Amino acid sequence: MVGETLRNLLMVAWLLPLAGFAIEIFGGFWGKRTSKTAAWIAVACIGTGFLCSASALVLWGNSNGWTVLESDGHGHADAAHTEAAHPEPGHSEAADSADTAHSKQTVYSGTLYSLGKFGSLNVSLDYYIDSLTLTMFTMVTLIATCIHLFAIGYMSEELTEEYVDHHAHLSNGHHVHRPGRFYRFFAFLSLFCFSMLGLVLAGNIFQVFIFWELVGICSFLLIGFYTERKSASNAANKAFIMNRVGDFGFLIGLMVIWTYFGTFQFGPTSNADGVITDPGLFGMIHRDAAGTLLTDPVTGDVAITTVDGTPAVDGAGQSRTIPYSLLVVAGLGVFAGCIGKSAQFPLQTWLPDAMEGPTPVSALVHSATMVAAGVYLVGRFYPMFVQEVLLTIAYVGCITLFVAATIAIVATDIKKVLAYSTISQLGYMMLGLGVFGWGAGLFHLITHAFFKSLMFLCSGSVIYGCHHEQEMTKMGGLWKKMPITAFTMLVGVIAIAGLAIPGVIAFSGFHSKDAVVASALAFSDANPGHFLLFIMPLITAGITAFYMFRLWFFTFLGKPRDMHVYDHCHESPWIMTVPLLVLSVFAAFCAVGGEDGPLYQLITGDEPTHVAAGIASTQSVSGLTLPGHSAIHDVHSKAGALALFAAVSGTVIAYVLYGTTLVNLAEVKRHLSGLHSFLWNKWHFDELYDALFMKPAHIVGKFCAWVDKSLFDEILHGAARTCVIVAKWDRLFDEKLVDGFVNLLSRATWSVGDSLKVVQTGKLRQYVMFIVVGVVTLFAVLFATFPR
Amino acid sequence: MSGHSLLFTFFALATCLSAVAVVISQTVVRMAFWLIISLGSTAALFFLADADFVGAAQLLIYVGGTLVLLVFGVMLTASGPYLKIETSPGETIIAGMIGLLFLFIVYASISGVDWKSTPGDAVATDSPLDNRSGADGQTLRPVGLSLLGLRPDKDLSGGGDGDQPSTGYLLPFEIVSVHLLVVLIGAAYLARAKRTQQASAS
Amino acid sequence: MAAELHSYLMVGAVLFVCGVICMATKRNGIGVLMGVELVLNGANVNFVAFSRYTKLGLDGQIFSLFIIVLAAAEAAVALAIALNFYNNHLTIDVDRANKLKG
Amino acid sequence: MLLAAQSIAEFIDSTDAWPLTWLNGYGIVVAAVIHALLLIHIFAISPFAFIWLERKVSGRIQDRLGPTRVGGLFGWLQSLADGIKLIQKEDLCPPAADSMLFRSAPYIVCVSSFAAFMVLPFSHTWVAVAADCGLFILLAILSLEVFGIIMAGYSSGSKWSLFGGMREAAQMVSYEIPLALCALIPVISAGSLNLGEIGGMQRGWLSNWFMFHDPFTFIAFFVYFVVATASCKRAPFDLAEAESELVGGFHTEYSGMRWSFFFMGEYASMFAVCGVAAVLFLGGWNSGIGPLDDLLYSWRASSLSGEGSWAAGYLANVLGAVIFASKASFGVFVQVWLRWTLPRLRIDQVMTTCLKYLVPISCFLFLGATVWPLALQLRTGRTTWTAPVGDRLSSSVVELRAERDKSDVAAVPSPQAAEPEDLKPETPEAPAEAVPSHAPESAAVEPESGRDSSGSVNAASSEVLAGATKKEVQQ
Repeated sequence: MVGETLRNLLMVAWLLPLAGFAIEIFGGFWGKRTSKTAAWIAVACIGTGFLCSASALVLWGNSNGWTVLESDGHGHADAAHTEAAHPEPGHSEAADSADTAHSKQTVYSGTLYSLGKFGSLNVSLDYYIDSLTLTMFTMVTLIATCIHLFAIGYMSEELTEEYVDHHAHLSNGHHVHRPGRFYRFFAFLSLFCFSMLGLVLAGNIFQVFIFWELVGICSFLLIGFYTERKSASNAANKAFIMNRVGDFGFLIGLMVIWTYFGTFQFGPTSNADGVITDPGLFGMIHRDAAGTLLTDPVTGDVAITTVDGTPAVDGAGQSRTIPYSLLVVAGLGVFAGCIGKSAQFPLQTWLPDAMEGPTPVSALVHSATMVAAGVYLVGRFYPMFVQEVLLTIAYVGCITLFVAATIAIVATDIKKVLAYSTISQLGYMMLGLGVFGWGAGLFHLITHAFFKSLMFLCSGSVIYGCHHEQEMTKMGGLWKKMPITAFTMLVGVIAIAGLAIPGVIAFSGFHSKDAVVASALAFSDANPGHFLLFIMPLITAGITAFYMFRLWFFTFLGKPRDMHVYDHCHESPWIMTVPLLVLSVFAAFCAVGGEDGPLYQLITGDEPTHVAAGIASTQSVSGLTLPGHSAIHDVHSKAGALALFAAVSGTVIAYVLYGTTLVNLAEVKRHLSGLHSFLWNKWHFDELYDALFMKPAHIVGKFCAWVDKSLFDEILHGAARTCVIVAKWDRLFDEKLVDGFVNLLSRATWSVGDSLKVVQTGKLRQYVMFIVVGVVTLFAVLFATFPR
Repeated sequence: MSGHSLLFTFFALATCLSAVAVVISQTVVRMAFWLIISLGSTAALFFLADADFVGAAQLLIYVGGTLVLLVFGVMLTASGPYLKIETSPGETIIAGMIGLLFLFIVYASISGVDWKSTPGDAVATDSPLDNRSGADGQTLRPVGLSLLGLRPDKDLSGGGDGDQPSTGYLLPFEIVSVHLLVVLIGAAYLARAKRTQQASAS
Repeated sequence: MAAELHSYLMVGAVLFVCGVICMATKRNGIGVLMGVELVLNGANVNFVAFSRYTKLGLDGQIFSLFIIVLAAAEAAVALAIALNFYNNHLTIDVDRANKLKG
Repeated sequence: MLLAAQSIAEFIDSTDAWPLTWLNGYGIVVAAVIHALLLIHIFAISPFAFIWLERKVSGRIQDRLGPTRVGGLFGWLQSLADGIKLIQKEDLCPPAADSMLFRSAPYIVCVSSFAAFMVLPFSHTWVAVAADCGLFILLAILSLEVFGIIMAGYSSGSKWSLFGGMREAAQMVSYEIPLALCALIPVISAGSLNLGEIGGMQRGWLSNWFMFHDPFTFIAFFVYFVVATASCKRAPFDLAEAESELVGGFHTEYSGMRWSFFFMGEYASMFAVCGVAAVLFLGGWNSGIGPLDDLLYSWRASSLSGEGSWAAGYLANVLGAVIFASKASFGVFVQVWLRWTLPRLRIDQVMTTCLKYLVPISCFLFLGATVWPLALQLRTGRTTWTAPVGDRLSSSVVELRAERDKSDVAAVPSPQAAEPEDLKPETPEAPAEAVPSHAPESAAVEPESGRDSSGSVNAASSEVLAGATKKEVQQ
């Protein structure tokens, strides 16, 4: 029953934005573009969704007695945790009904609607509800509600019949005049919410893919919202194409999974009697208590298991296996999709360009939710990843976080800074997941969503207040003009920088980044060869603090650099500031308690089985040692201290450089001009891609054009010329010979008729006479010929 | 000379002379007059030839119908009283000569046939229309039956020259009926077309 | 009998020839029509005579009946044509109707 | 045949029982004499009587006496006196006239009117020409009259005459259609165009008259009378000679005897159409009283067979002629009555009446009369209410059967040897192959006989019928 209620609540929360989208996009009946009806419908939909999600969360917690929140402490987490929170994969209502009293059911899965069955492929809309799902639902709907509210204020300029776009120019130099698109914006936002929630709720990997694409489309629509601006439409295209590259890998992964597992579903499938017929993907990969994969004794391939953990056999009696290498390929494929979606190295370049969209879009789509979908999928699909894949994830995240952070140092566009910061933080999450810090990565996902959306909204507020001025070099001293914005922004900056007074107060970023860094430290301790995985995030923690405070100092402190901007600057209306305040509360305190706090416990409530204990190197194929909870806990305080130190250093440096006038910034820039320009040009990634892909494509294209022009065209022209010559001869033949014959005939006919027409006198009486004379002659001839 | 041949001579002469008069007359109405005499006399000849019904039909349709129609035509197309459209004398003479030649040829062919000795005993010794089936001009009933598809005057039961059953003249009768209807409509249309043209023109 | 048949045929011949000459000499369209009537009557006389004096029997009478009926139809149509002709040319002279002259 | 008055001639030639046997072989002469006498004395004088009648009637209608001087109190010699006066008048011919046509036109009118009497029977077998298609010939001859009028109108060289002639032509040609249709309705009931035969069928009580044969003939009588009045160009249809419009119409330019010929022709045709009405609708020479008719017929039969006195037969025929003449004269009287009672129509009204009303009505009546026997048979099993036609046909079938039985006793006919002329039809019981394959269908005769006989019986019965009617006519 609980499962059904949960399912229904989440379905309502999921489908309401779709209904809102339909009403907003098709219900043109409110007609006037100055009406805010669309916005309020969207807010109502997503707000109701938030209430549903929250009540679902509460219901879920009540049903299992909040066992996940019972903090066991990290030291003795293993036994109790694994058993209580992790019954066998493929936990279902029916299977669990007779389960032990201390182990309440926490995972619910099933089918919402079966789309069709093609052979053995069962395509359906499934749901998979566990603690992660519920947390994500609540987070997404909460943030989305805030951002919707904010957007009502931010997008109010669109509430007009004739909107003048100052950034788009016609060929004659005039600005583009177009009708306002207020309702369209909110329709797209609703569609996006629907897609994102569907992705989170999805119960099979194929469904995830569908909503994955839907999210991409919404992103495309929202980035290209100012479609008249060439930069906006280019950015939209870039985002979409970059995602396609990642999705290509995703599709490969899907094919491998389908070929070997024959199902897409995460959870088990049960028939009408409640008997489990299909264990689902997570049930097919079985790990023993030490985290070792069950392998086929003959071939050494990874065995695919049935519901009860024994190796499955196919119809021919052969046991079903999957080669280990293909398991790696499948994992890498799925992760490729995540790279694209979460803007990881090397596909990270689309995200800064995506800042062309309206700022609420940047806040919602490109910081809090959509880009987080990649991280979420890695977390969701965690049981399928083997160690090689995890290592790849870790390194990709490591590279990304460092590269993005360095670029953020020199960026001057306020939104670009935040964009690179987002990439960098996503790198942190990937790193955390890659180094076996499953809970840490997802923990950072949640906290980052709050404080990054807060900061984006703050930047939106600044931009709105400064009349769409985004360059930090023209700001400064805005503290007095917009105090609420400045204050809430400061909360966000402190949160992301990871500053804290240990034991007294710590904002959310401190806890989550701490967890990630601790996982990395544990990992590098266990595998000394991979020390970079700890060094880089540690350094980057300092860089993060540096560029975030640089942003805040640049914007709100100091003297106004551009008096024009300063004079016209003002604080945003309440509809924009209230979401800021709400979010700032969450940004500050959502992670209270750190890894013993409720949020972390909630997230890790349904942690994959093998995570808690870790995997020893002897059990690992590649020889890696994956740290368990206890290992991480051992190094936690050490890592926390190091990270805090780095952050404080970064903060101090930033203050010295930007908060005071002690250092001549131009001098510094001149000294480090090479580095600066390298960073300014974003590590020359765009140039690299240009040289790697665009130029070869151009060269091939030119060659093809040359072949076409000088080879095929010549052949064709020759054929045409031959035809013309032949036709000329043909024409001569036709005109002289055939026509001549026909004309001769007609002339002969004409002359004969001409000579005969004399007989046609046109006189009736003469005709009669002719007849009579003819008859007489005829009879005379007859009589003469046949005499009696 | 029996009464019958006397009458025949009288009416034959009337017929032929009136016909010649038709040719000679210059006025159309006089032509019509002589034509009436000629056709009426022909009807009398039909009566003499025991063809009562044909004679009556000749009177009713030809004399009473067709000729009245012709006179109508004369009156409607006359642009003055006693309209005369003269033919040149040369033409008349040539036509007369050729006509005489034609008559001679026809006479030669008529008299050239030996009606008694033609194969199949073409000339009956007496009228094939014997007493029962309509002698003395009582041919109304046989003609009517023929038009309905019955042939009381023919021996077609198999004793004659063939077994083929006779169908009479039912089909031609129907065809002629439809033909008459078509002519009626067609003539009405022809006479009407001009008026509508004028109406549209004006 | 043969003599009488002969006389009838001669009457028919005279009618026929008169009709033909009438058609050939009359310039009046109605006159031409009358010639046609005479020609048809000549044929009629022959048919009736054959009906009376040969084994042709009733067939001759019925043929002449059909001829009479068709002559009436022909007269009606020809008269309509003549009226149209008169309407177009304001004359009934058939010599004027030479548009088909070669 | 036309003038030979063959029926009378044959009658005289073939009678043996008569005292007049010395006349055998000279029948044609006697017949010619009788014919001439009839034509001159009765038909030619009757118009004079009608002219007198018209003057008297019109006088009475107009509340005056009419002619009173010549010939005593009733002025019955007035017409003769007029005739003498007209003969004396100068015979004028206008210079603009086409004299040949002008002079011959009255003859055409007069001759065609009087020639109609040739086929009109006055009593049983009292007819100049007992033609099988008598009615047809009569209508054909009457239709010739219009020619004379057109000629007169056209050749007078006067516009009044021309107008009158044209009007008359249009009117008469139009009215011929309903006239013929109405005349055909009793013909349908009778199944014959022979006027003598039609008259003979209406013997017996009044209900045997064709006027009372069925509703359609009843209406047809009145329609016929109206149309006949119009075709005689009598008022109210006398547009051809409307003196108020056209002076005198087609006879404006005529005078003297030629003028009177038109009127003699007119009155003759009046009598002719009324005579036709009498024969077709009003029982002809039959009195309408059953016993009296039977008595008269028995006189005729006995005199014919030589058993009774010839005088009785002759008397019977004279009585019949008187009855017929009085019926026809009454018709003429009614026409005269109408002339002085009703106003004249306009010419377009005359044409409208004919083409828009009388022709459709006649067509409807014709159709109804055709369907009537069928409908009646479905309801009652016989094709007529009262009229003798059905009975006559039935009795002829009975006779035929008796005859056939006799011949069956005599010899069994073989199909090959059977001649159609033999009047020996196949028995219905004969094997199917014995029936001639060309057997005509039963449509040839009335349904009574066709109902219970095979096709060959039908053919034979029609033959018998033809023979019987002919016999009767020759009686």
